Amino acid sequence: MDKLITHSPILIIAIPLLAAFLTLLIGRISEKARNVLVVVSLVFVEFLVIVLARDIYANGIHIYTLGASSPTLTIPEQYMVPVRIILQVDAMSIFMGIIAATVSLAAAIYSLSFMKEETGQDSFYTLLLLLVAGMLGMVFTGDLFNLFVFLEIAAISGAGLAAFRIRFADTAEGGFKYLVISSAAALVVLFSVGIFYAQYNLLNIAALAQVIQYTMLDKVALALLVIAFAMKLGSVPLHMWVPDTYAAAPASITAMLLVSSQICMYALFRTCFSLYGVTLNTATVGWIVIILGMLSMFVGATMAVLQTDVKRLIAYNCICESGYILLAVGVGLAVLGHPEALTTYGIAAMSGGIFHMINHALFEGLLFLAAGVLFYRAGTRNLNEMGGLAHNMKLTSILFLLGALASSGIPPFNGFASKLLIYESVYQFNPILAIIGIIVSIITLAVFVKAFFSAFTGQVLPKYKDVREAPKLMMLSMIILSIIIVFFGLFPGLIVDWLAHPAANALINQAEYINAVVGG
Amino acid sequence: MTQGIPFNVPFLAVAALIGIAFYIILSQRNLIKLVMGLSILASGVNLFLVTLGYREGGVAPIYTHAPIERMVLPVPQALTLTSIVIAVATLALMLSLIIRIYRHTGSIDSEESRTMKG
Amino acid sequence: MRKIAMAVSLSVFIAFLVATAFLIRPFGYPPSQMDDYIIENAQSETGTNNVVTAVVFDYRGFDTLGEATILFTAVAGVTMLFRRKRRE
Amino acid sequence: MMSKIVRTMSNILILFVFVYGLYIIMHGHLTPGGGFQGGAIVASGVALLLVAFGSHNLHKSLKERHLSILESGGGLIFIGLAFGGLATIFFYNFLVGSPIFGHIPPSGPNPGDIWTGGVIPFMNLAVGLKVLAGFSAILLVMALASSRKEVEE
Repeated sequence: MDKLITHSPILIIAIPLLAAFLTLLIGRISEKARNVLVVVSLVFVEFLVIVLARDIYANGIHIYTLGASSPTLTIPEQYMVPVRIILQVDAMSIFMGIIAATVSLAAAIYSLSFMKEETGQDSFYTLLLLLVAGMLGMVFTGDLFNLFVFLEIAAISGAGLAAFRIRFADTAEGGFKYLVISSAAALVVLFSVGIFYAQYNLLNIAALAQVIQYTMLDKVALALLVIAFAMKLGSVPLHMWVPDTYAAAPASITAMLLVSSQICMYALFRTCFSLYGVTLNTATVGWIVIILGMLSMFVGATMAVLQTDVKRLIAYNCICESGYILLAVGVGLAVLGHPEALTTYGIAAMSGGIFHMINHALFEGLLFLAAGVLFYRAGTRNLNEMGGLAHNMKLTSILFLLGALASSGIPPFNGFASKLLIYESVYQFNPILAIIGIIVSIITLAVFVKAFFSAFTGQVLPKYKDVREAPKLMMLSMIILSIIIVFFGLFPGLIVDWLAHPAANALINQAEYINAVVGG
Repeated sequence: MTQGIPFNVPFLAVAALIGIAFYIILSQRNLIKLVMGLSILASGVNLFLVTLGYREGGVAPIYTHAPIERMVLPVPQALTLTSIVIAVATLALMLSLIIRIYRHTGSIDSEESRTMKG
Repeated sequence: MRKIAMAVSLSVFIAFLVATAFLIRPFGYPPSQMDDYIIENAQSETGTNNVVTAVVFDYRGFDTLGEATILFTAVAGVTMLFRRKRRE
Repeated sequence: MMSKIVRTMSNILILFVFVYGLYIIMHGHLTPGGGFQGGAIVASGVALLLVAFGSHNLHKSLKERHLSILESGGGLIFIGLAFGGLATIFFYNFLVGSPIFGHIPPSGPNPGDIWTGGVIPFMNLAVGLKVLAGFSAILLVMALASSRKEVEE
């Protein structure tokens, strides 16, 4: 068991990779064996993530030096800088790992029945596993170039998956947009990695953080990194790809692409907090992040009102919700240099934002999966063409409503808990921001009420008379997500104390992050 | 900076390549040209990485029959190798997606082939 | 409107690039603490004369695994995009 | 399909291209080159065949299905070698000092010994296999797709 925990960071990344290589081979022999392989490997990853999470919350940061003679030998003997690639898993990373593993597992189970009619499923599951590996690799790595490599893995597999249903006209375009945006963002990231390498001859994040001087070049690199990650996470000035790609992808993949954007958000926070830390002008950068968040909230909410396509509607809502996270963590970043403000409301704001991350992934994932059921059974995504679906799809409509209420911050669901925490702490920073947040939340509620009524209530339209409830496996994955949502909604204090607060502390505590690698 | 501008000419070439690439990406409507822009961007970044490793008077970091022991840095070369393969893989997938778009819409113009509205 | 936004973002980007080119250390004189270790110890630790190969497959082997995976992803993506519509 | 002269010449040249590619792959730990470069050279040989014979003729003898199996195989060998070090740590070079490719070269410039490098020659081979199969598959599939006239949908 000790050995398993020691090696679990690499196993979490390597097992989906291995399974992906095997999927193509096994898929030729038997479809059933392939499905079993996919689900078993994802369940195993989920198990490892939970085991590792328990260890990290108990014992602190986990280090794994690849190719060295011992996992904790980060720096070669009698030398001063790390040479090899180091995986560095702290509370924040494992928090993102939990999100990625859980949503991917639910999405994979959902796909088993959602994609049953499609051809080329071998490629589909291969790409799905590669997307999982890419996301987890981005989260766990402590090396900037390695981050770029996994960013590209996630981008390419995500684009392939978004374009998977080639019989529709819009899918190739959605995938293409995603790929162009991602590869441009990744190349910009690589350019800034080059800038760091030119100055310090280092690629490890912790070792760089120790020596970084915030020269003019570092400022340029920071600006480029913020632009690149903002582009990739779909923050507002650069959000045009989000609805197109999310609407084009299969429902289960959309939920995973959402997590993938969140992981780019994680990369942004990692850059700001762990790489630069207090050396950067925290107030300026914090306000930039806050403004990005406010714009995302506002534009996302107002554009969602105009949508008639249910998946585009949810996609705009995603932009809006990610604005809340940026707002909350931006507040934490803005007060990073002031210990007093940080303890009174900064950490609370960041815990709220981080708690909102997992909530966001869960309820938007649930909404996308429910929208997928609508498309699967009713054959359309247009809300104006739907009506009265609740008569035949009772459970789906309840789950959709649950996700919608959680998203608009109605008690007792999880969205309410995290949004309340965000409002409270942001109010102390700047009351106007909190008030805007509440208004946006009300708009979100209005959007979902409209969507729910037009899709589910009213007379049963004649063409939907024979619509049936969702297949069992799709139902199972949605129920898994909704149980977690309800649980988080009922016991928010527990989750904040156990998961979100340690994660926020891990982001703030830069010294610990650095010490884990270069402290010896 | 101490050696003056002539020493930094390779970096200016990098800046020029990346600038051209961004101009192409932002201004062109033809999808193939867009992909060309991304390809030039990748070349620019690769050139940047590989120039970072050059050491005055160094030889390739290979000990087999090496004439002198002063070698250029090996890590940027490895990074460039990785990034080149990544660029090729992305390029292949992008071109395939363009073929798909062309089959569906009969056009590779980003305004005409648009099937959805913002 | 769109053209102005484009021109502004492009000029900001090019300003960044030119600033980088002028501010960066002189060409040909890199700091090399990490690479010197690799150049000195690659032979004894990995047994390869070719230091670049030692970096690619040993010191940064995980990157190479990722790179091979990307190629695999691209092949899976391309074959998936041009798959036959129905199974025979 | 090109003229007879081109086809004959490419039939002869292809042997040299393949041998050269394999040489680059196998000497990756001694001389410039390695799995990626050698694999790309072999794949360029496949590109030559593709140009000379046309994608449909080539597709009769070279199926992308087989290429993708070859590629998965290469990937599996590579990740398997990485897993092989798991007794110590992932990616640990467990063959250095052992009888197989385990020699350690003298420090400093030397003429080179093929029996060195530990797992690196095997990794070169695996990556070479993977790259040649991967690039060939991409080339073949894209050439077939762009030459296919009928629209499927």
